[in-house]
Amino acid sequence: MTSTVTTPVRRLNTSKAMVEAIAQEMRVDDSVVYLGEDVGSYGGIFSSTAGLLDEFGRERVIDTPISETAFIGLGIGAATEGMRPIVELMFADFMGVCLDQIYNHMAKIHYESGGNVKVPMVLATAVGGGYSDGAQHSQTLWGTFAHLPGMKVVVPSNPADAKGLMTSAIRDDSPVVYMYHKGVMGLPWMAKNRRSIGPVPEGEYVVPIGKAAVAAEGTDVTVVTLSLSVHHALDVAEKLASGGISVEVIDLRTVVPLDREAILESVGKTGRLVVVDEDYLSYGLSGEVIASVVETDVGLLKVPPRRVAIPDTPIPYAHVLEYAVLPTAARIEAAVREVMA
Amino acid sequence: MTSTVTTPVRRLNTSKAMVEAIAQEMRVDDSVVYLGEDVGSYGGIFSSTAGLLDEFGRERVIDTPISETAFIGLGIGAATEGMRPIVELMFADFMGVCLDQIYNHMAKIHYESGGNVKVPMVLATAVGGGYSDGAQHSQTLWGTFAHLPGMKVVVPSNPADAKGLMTSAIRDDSPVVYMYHKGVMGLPWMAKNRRSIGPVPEGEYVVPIGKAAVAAEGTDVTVVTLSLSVHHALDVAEKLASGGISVEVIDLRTVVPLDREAILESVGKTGRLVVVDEDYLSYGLSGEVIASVVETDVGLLKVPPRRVAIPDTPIPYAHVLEYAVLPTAARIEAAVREVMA
Amino acid sequence: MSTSVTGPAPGQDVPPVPPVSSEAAARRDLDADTRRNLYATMVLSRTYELAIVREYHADKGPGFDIGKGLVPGEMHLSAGQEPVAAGVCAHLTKDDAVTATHRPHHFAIAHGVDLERMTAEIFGRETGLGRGRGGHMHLFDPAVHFSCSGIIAEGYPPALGAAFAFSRRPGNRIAVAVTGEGAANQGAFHESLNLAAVWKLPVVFIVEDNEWGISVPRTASTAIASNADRAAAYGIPGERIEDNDVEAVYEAAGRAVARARAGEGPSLIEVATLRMLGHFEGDAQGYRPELAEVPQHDPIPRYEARLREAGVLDDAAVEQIANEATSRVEAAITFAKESPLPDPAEVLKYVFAEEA
Amino acid sequence: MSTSVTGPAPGQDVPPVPPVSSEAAARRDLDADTRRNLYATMVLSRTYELAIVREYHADKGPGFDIGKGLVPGEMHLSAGQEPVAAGVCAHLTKDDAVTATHRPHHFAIAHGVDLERMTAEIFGRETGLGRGRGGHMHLFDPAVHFSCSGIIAEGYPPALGAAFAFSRRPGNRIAVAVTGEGAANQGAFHESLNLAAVWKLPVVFIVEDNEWGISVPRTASTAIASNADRAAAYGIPGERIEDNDVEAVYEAAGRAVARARAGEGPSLIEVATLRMLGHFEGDAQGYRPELAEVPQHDPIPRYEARLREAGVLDDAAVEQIANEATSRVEAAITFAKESPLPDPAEVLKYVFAEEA
Ligand SMILES: Cc1ncc(C[n+]2csc(CCOP(=O)(O)OP(=O)(O)O)c2C)c(N)n1
Ligand SMILES: Cc1ncc(C[n+]2csc(CCOP(=O)(O)OP(=O)(O)O)c2C)c(N)n1
Ligand SMILES: [Mg+2]
Ligand SMILES: [Mg+2]
Repeated sequence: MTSTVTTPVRRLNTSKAMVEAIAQEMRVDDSVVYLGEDVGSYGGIFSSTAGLLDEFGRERVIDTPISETAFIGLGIGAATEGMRPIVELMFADFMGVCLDQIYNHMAKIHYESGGNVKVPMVLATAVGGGYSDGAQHSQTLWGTFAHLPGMKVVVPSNPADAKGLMTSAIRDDSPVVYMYHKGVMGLPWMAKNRRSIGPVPEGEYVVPIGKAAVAAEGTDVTVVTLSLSVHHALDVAEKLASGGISVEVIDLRTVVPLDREAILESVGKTGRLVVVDEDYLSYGLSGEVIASVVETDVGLLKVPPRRVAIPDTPIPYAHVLEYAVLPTAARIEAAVREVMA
Repeated sequence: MTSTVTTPVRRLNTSKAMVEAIAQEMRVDDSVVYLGEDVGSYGGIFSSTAGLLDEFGRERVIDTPISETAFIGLGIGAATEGMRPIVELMFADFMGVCLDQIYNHMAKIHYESGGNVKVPMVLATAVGGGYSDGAQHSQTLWGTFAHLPGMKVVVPSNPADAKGLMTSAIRDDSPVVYMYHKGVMGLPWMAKNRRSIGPVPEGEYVVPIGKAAVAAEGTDVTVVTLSLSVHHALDVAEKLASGGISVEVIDLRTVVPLDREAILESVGKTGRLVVVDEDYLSYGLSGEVIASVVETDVGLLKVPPRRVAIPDTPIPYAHVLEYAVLPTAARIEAAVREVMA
Repeated sequence: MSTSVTGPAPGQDVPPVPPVSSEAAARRDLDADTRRNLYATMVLSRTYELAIVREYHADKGPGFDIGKGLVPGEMHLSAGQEPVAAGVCAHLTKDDAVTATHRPHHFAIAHGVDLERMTAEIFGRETGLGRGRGGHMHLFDPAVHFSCSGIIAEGYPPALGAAFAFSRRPGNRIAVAVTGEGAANQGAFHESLNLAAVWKLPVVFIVEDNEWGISVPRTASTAIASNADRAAAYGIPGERIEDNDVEAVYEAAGRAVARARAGEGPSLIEVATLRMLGHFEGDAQGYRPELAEVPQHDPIPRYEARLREAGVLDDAAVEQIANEATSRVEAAITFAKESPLPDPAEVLKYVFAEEA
Repeated sequence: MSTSVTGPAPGQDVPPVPPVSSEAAARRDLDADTRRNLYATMVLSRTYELAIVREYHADKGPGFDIGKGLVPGEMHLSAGQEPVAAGVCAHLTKDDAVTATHRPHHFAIAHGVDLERMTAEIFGRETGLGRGRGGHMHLFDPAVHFSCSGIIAEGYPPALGAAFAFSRRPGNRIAVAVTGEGAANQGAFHESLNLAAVWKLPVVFIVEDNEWGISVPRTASTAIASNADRAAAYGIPGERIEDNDVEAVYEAAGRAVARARAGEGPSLIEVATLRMLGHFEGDAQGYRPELAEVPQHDPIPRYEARLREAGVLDDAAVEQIANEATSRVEAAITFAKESPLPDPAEVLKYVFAEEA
């Protein structure tokens, strides 16, 4: 992608980029610690902390018991006392055992205290399916987190954003849920799109929370998406470009706060909208994006928008079934063709 | 409302209507039990079980320890073994301590078992604010439950529906989340709209799950809403009728499965849509309703739809603040006038 | 006591409170100042709550509408449980953290939360601790590291975090976490005790056993007679104080606080206490067979009598303490009532921290 | 044992397993049939898992792609932990319920889950227990009341429900709930033990202590050395079995099952066992210092040697058991492989129960 002859930009996979941001912040701020299950010698089940233990030691990279309510709550208490903990929930699917700390405490304390108490904490969590991990280990659930007020929610799709959003998340004075898709981490043991490895700026690198990116410019149809689905959408955009359909891909990058302007700007240009969401279809992100468009201007859309999402089923285990519910490139392409028809 | 001269229809408040359905089902099916905190001698904090202990005894109306994960899970296990438990989560706000049992177990077992295991259980829970109970005791959260697949979600707004939907919920072979708004129960110790007392059919009475009701017919604008907000919407409809605006009020009654046809039928007639939702604005019910309309036909709406919902803040305690975020009649009226302008 | 308390390890920073065995404590009286302070804290808390009762019910009518009046919403009062808060908080400074429950006033007062701003919060005013956004179950006073929560047992985990932060800084600050006996059957209780024990965090866990979780008696919710016996499940000391005895609480808390300050880890203390009022105001307590006897177990007159007998209090002292309490409480209520309401136009503020 | 086991109350329906003291048990051998069956169950389970390892890794390459092949996804194997399942399930009939964990095969096999349909499920086939929708962490066989779950400790609460339902019907059916030692620090563990104890539900709680929760050793997660000591927190019997000893498990489970069937309530048994493989397949276990010694602690050859010495097994018997296991396992795998894949067009089925 972008590289110059003289100083080639390093290419990292997403997990290394994420870890780089954490390490940089830990070096300059010793109130940053990383807590979670298997984040120490294992380096994170999805390599979210690989190498951190070696550099920072057991006082700052800390394996916890399997007690999510206790250790997320611990992160909250430490944050209100001035630390900047990063706490990992191994899979977002496990939110059910600890959601109270997350949504009734982490997310509400600042408001309930009238702004007098801050909770500068990052809740890092792995999301997504595609490798037959079944109904309890494949969910993205960003719609659930985003619906509940008081936490920012960021969802990087590529290495550079993973680094830049992690830097922002750690520095933010509000709680930030940082959701990394296993399929974008670039893990050696999982199928991956080539986009999970990419150029990552050296040194301090910040991607602002709340700003979407135009991942591909286009004029005919807007695909609004996020996380791993960005990769698929870009694949589709490349494919269809040769067939004369110009697809603009908006990578939301942040779910809360939602960059509605970026969506409107693109749809204002194309008049056609496909929302691609690896979360459940109903009562979630795809509906919100569509509503945000029409409540601004009911004339923006020339044709009915299409949603490509998990069709309100638990995520099935068998590969053939799972790929029937995931937002695959094939489903995205079909939706784009439908709005172009 | 509807009553004949010869046999006057009794008028009950919503809590009595709900209890009547439970009692009727308990009489005919001894696998129906009611479990929860303070459901025995207290009769339910919001009178969801008043009188049941006296009739059915401690073996069937059972106070639990404050261990929601354990006793909701117990309900699940009992349901898979052929019982039809009704389990009460005292406030929906407490979902955070037990959501795993609800969304990863209750809701997914049937699917994961390929249809071989049924979970015929009712999760009854109180929702809603308006009486200064603060950020952890005033939420409706139906958007969260509805987003997660595998559970039906019903939300009665009046006594008759409370009875009919409870009957259906108990008899349903799938898990049903039954959300009763404290403000529709007709409690003597809480402000209430007159609509929380109304005619309730005697004997067996079934309201089908999945069917919305036209609570008021109108031709100019459709207000899609549910639960306590139906009362406010009807108040607004009555008020505006004299001013020449004809408001159709759709009471969703069921959130999962959503009766999209009823919405489309009404909007097809009026071309104007206001969604009134006491849940949080973003990533929830209001977006879903709007998206459902435009993804069917982008020309149905003549003007941008409006949403009256909690504006993505935790629910504040002070009365003046709480009523600034609640979907009050005043806010509904303003929204209706806006789409009519 | 189920487990004996180990003394501070040699060479460690030993805190001022000397670890005394409970037998020794039983033999000798506390000093008069400490006893007077314990009494005065209890009186202040009680005075406060009686004023809240008065204000709360002043304008709920006709009938009782929970959402009406200057103080709307649920109101959980701690009258009768003052010995727990007074005895525990006597060992704390304002640098120590306390996480309390839905029934928070006695701990807030004993720990020195700003009475005016707390009252303003309860009255939903802009001058309140939470600018009217929190309410009585959500009181946050960062000046004394106080917080509380309406979700039972979920106040335990954040206390671990305060302790975790403290343990990485100079000083030997500690955190105190409070729940009721009903809440001790919630998962967060177990997870918190285990985690604090594994990491030897400086936390003192308090269980207020008032025998009721709303309408459910302890025997219907808890498999064993004493939550102190649960301490053994985490290898930490556990003590149960019977009879709502403020001095016994003081002694036990002294040991637990000393242990925490010495870096030896958490302890668990359960206190048999008394919920004198309903679960919340408006609760008719029809479920409560012993209701008629409740007033005679009021710990404050009982303690007063004991201190009079011991010569620590006389009429003048009692009156002075009562008067001071009344004037502080009424000043706080006046402050609250005279404070401005929050501006509804600012309702969207404080969802997120303002950017620096 | 932390708590002595009380015998069945007089006049109650006494189950076939006699409650024997552990000393008595130690003195006398189990009968040969029981021992042979315990061994055979362990061998069947191990044979099954070795075949799964073979099939799982057969087509993950080049390299290792977890999502590839006939058996994709996470694969948690129980090799080394067979003594727990064999010893416990020997006391159950197919009318008793078992709720297992993310590491479920040994319990599924010992409890008599349909091997062919379980295998078909693991292969994601329409003939599978869940028609390919569940996978290896979500095996439901209602014929033998078996289920499992991938969320640790969350299998405990549904076991209470099965026990609750059973306790209201004729017969003395029970439920067995399983977790690992890591999961014993999750809130659901605590809530479930307390609730089962308060309601005297017929449940036997099993903790498999394989010393690891993925990469975290027991000492870093658990404040005490034996989870059996946590039973006292609920007033129920707790026993810890050392050394992965299938017969000791059998004896202890016999007592606990008898107690449950007699209506005396739950018990807790922790077994010191061995995770012979990685947490899941593909786990290189770099964190595990004792890795090299693991194979020599394999409980199956050890038990085989003991039974040979006792004259219960000889070459012929061992061979016969091995052959039977192999043929059942290979038949199941063949059944799975030859079964049709689910139809993607039916992916929306089974979200809700079909209407009657
Ligand atoms: C998780 C959760 N479940 C239920 C409730 C409702 N609730 C509030 S207080 C209470 C009783 C608490 O009893 P206990 O812990 O003994 O405290 P007490 O009220 O006696 O001080 C209950 C059930 C809650 N707030 N949070
Ligand atoms: C609530 C929850 N947290 C974390 C996980 C991830 N996880 C799966 S297995 C496991 C380790 C479990 O250890 P243990 O209970 O000892 O069982 P073992 O794997 O050793 O059999 C973890 C952390 C999970 N599945 N559920
Ligand atoms: Mg209590
Ligand atoms: Mg383990």
